[in-house]
Amino acid sequence: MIGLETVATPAGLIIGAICGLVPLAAGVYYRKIGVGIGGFIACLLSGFACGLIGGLPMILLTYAVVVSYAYVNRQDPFTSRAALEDVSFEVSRIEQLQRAMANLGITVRASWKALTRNKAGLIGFIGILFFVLVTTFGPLFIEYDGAAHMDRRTPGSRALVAPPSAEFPLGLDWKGRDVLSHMVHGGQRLILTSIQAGILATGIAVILGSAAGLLGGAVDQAITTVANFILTIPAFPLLIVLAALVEFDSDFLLALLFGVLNWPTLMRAVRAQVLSLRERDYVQAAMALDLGLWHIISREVFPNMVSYVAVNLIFTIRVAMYSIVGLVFLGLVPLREPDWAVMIYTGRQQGVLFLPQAAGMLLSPIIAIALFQLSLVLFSRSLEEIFNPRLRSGV
Amino acid sequence: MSLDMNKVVLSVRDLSVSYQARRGRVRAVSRVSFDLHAGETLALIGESGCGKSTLNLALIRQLPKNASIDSGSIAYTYRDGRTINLLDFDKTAMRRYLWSECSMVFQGALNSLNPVLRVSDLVYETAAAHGIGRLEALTRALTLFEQVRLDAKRVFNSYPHEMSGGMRQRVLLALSLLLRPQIVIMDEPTTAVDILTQRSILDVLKQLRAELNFSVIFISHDLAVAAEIADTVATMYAGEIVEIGPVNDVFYRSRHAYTLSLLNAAPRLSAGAETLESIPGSPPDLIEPPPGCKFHERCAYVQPICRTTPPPMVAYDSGAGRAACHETARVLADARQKV
Amino acid sequence: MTALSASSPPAAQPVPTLRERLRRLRRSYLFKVVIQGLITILAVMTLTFFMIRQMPGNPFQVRIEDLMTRQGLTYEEAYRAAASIFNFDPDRPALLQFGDYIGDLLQGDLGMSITKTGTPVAELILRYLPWTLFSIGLSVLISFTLGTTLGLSIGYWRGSWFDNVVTTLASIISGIPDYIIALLIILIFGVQLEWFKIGQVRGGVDPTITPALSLEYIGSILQYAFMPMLIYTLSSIGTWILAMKSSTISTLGEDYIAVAQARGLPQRRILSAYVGRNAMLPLITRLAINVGFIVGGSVIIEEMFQYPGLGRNLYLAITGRDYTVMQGIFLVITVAVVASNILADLVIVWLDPRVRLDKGEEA
Amino acid sequence: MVTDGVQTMTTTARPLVQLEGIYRSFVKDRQVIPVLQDINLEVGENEILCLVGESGCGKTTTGKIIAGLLEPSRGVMRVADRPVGDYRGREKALLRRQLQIVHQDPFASLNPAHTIGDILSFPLKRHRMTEGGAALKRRIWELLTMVDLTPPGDMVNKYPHQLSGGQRQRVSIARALTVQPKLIVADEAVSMVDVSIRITLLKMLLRLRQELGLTIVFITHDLALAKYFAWEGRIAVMYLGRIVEIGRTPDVIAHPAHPYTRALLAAVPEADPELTRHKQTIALRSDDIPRLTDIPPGCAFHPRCPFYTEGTCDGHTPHLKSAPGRNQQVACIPVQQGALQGG
Repeated sequence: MIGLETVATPAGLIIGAICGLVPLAAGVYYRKIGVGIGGFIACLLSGFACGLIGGLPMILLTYAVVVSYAYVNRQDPFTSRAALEDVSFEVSRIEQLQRAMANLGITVRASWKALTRNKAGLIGFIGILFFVLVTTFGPLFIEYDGAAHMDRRTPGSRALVAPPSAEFPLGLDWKGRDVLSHMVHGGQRLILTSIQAGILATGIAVILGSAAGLLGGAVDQAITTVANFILTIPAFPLLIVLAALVEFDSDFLLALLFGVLNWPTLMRAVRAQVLSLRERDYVQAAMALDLGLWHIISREVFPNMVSYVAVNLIFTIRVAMYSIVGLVFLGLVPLREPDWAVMIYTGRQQGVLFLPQAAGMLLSPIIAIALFQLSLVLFSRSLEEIFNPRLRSGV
Repeated sequence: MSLDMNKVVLSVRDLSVSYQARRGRVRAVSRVSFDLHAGETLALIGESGCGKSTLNLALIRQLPKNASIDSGSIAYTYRDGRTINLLDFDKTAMRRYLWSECSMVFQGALNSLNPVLRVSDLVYETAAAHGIGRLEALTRALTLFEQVRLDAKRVFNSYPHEMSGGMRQRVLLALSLLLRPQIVIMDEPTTAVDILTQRSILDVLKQLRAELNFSVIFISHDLAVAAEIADTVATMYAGEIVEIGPVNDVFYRSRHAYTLSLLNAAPRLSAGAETLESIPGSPPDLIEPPPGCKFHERCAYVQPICRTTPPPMVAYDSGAGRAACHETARVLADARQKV
Repeated sequence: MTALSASSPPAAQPVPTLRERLRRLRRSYLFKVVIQGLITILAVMTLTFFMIRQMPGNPFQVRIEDLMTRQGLTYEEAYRAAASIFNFDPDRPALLQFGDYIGDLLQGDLGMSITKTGTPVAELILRYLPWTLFSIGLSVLISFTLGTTLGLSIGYWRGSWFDNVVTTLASIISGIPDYIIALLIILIFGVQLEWFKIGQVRGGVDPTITPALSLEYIGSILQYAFMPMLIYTLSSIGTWILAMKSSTISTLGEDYIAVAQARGLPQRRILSAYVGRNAMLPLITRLAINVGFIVGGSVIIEEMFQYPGLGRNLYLAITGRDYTVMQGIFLVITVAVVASNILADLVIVWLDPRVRLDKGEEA
Repeated sequence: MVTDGVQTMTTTARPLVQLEGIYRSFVKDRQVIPVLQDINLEVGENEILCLVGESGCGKTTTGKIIAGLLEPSRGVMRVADRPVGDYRGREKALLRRQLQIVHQDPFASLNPAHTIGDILSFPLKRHRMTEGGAALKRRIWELLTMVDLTPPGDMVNKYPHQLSGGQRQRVSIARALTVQPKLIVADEAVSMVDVSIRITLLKMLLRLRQELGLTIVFITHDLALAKYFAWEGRIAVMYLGRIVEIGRTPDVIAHPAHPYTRALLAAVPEADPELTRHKQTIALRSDDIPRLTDIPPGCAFHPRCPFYTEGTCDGHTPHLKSAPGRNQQVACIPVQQGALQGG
């Protein structure tokens, strides 16, 4: 989780810049300078945001994209129409690596194409990107305004809270603090915790679902029984009770708890998918060819489930955010500022819900959460296209 | 086989259908013309993707939204002698025409019946939609079920899932004749069923045709079934009818290279050891069809002219049959030699 | 086997033996499902019972401290006083407490509320339940009916402008949490535009009106329930629309639709008996799951509008550590979920002749 | 229940696979469905054996058992004279690979997520059939050429959805060939491809049999196709989980002995108008196939059989035996007693 929790640092900027040199050089070498510069910027930004953890994969991806452009027109002896005697099957290691890179790049480009083809998905992607960028890079530019400002009270008014103004674009909150700064600083943790919770729930569901589907018998029986049991207990009230039971000093614990309670629905779906995939002819053929259980899971079954799982991951992240904000809203987890959910909670607690001038303070986090959730929904539309091999291969 | 050659029930002229695909416009049916006489059974044979299903849907105007009829006419003659062009019909008129004048038997017997309705519901709702009373519908249905050799009373109150594939197919056959249409279109009615079931359906069909005297358009990829029940056979290739004629002419005196090649690729049970030849290559892309004869890339009789000029439809034997092939003479000679 | 055949020769006994009847009963679907449901309910009760008692902030200790500080009692005195108020002995092992609880439960006794001294839990639940049943039941009905109707029509006429508008709206609505919708409505329409008075939307009914079967009283109930119901409906209708649309589209691809059209059936018949009925089938199970979800999720909405239903009182019980009330409400919700699942199965059997309850008998 | 009266028809070649008293049942909705009952079968090396029958007769289950994808509930399967259960370790793994299957549906038999190159390289890599990248490519090239997918270089990077049905079946066959099998079960392998392409595929299978010494078990419901493909081999006709007739193809086709085989052959339409219209059909006493859960006692075909003899057919279960005046074996008591001539 180190990578996820790192905030943008100047050191990261240097790492990113160094990383970016690789695709830049490749771009110059393959005469695809525009793409090279794009790769440089991408590496710079992600290195800036997450240090090495963001920089290294970005080198790989952007370098692969640059290479794939150059590779398409390359004459490959294997794909030519030559006769058997004329074909040289010998390839060097470097060439193999290059080809792997090119394949990766083609996949990335195809995914990008699939993303841009679906307008709703693209809007969702841009929305997510917006929130990620604002909450990651925003804190560098906008200082956190944490102390109460009695001096900002407008003459004649009883409360400190104020509607948007030129100086404070989103207004002031009940302590007279800048809402914009809270918005910028208060989203990252909520988003990251939701993503963690979603990944945990999805991970548990996929592992248990695959196990139940592939192993069958007693394992299947046990997992299904537990799942049905959890499904019967209403998730949110149970989460409330557990929230009282567990002292949430760490976000990860909250995410884990959510994961433990929210895997059954997806598990059942994954199990059904595995069961149907297991009967497919190509899986039967793989069994006859004795390709091994691991091959069957990882190469035959899983690739055909990816889009389904990805869409469900997005859905689970949404539900996680719903639950986490809900818990904060009811005041059931320790409150830590700055946080979007805490803004809503305190807004309501301080009785400013019905003050018209408090709109900026309350509406900002509400609209932010609504928009982020909406972006997730829209983005999940694209995922199906991105992971579908039919559409992916159509570069 | 006594055909009333004077009465043409359905006359299709220059019918072209295309639909929009991702890559471009697919010309699924192009310039198809044929006549269907009263009491005649016309078999349309061809491989998958040759346009026979699209043609079928065009004949009942049930094409999907992305498809359109580009040109041509479909003239239908009522029992009273009135003739209309189906393409002029609006939705209501078309609804009234369907099933009462022209009904259908589809391929998938299980999926052709609504799983949540009883057979009796199907009968009553079909009758109601065309203004026939319940009692009348009941008597007609029970008679028809008897005729297709079903346990009429039991079947009448059954749900589709309670019947076997063969029974369902016979129910559909009976249902298609409920309103006494002049034409029944059958789309691969025996493809998904077993051999003995296919036999019983074919027998029932022959018997019903003799008793009720309706016309049949029989769509199939199975040459053997066509040979058994058709009066007239039309071969379709790449959206066109390339040969049409009396069944014996098409089977014994083929005039189109494609028809002959198809026949040469079909194994015969009674023939002992035989040498079969299949057609090389695969059907052409209907978005950008090849110039000239669409079959020339796979044809064993190909000549330079085939690559450039589409062959015209030429009638033989005073209009009994037609074929569109530049090499009719050589094909015919080979076909005669084979017999 | 020999013993059995000796004791009951088939010809001599036309009346089925007790054993035979029991076997039939054991095979019957309802019996099986009810037993499974009871086991599930028992398991949930067990889990919640012990979990709840692990929660920090024991109400007993709180009351003792309270009594000690307020009334100046000694610990022993306060302890005894509290024990007599709460009507339970905290020193008794949890396992025995659980045994007592289950024993009482079988006699229909849910125990006494801890914080609302002297009130039986059953009475409290009977007080809360109608509000929740009314508001959630009606909203689920409305959103399901409206959602499936809309979904059916946009699925049938897909690609039209109507489809595009409804689909876009539905995806937006379905993507936003219910309490966010509630807050948005309050803030935008209540506070900013002042279309309605926010002070009014608290509680279940205008307290000044005497409860009677009068128009005024019912009107007031409807007025107070309007906001929560609007939010339940809005937050779930999008999902129904989208689910029904996709189900409709896949149903439209079935052969029997094409056959129905070829049979010249009128459009309304095709829409209802063919597309609608078949597309609805997969949604019924989802509806059952949804009931449980909404009852659980109503906590925030009821708390927000101070609506006196189960959700809000569950929240109050949890924060006030009222063990018995919590336990009682969990029981009610679990029973509701189990019952709605059984109901969904029955409805499916009624709608889909292919599904039989006693699966062992048919091939 | 392997009865002592069973004789298995010996093939001329050395037997590769022997099935002895194989039973197989499935459980569905707590009901036991007996799919195979007492199957005795020998497949010789380099032989063509054709299993024909209608849907639900157990031909696919038999194929899966031969391919090692299903375990029999009862009975012994021998490969090269050793029971399959005796194979251990490396031998077992090798045996696993020697029996391969090609499925019916060209759209379902290839994983849509992998390219053709991937599909062929997985088994080659896993079983170290080739050494190094160059050899791997050479082998893929060879395999694709072997199944007439040319030019091979164009094929490797394609996804299954970019190929036609016939091409996909070729890939399936090439995939089965990667592990150098001795036997291939072709389960309705050509029934879903177009008429014009079927014969090419069958010819290719026959050629591969010649070149590689393959044994082919061909499963089909199409008798004409079975006749064409297995003219040099044998045909086994199955009905409701049993083999009712087995023998050399020309014998079974030209002189069918079992009433069921006769009915089947008589029912098949021919692509010859005069012939097919004057064909003598056999009227069955019932059109409905009994359910597998409700198989009639005695000969399973007796409720439909036009030559039904009361007392004999419904009382005794017939076993495969040679019949007087016949070259093939048949499971029909009247035929075995010489009562039914002709056919």
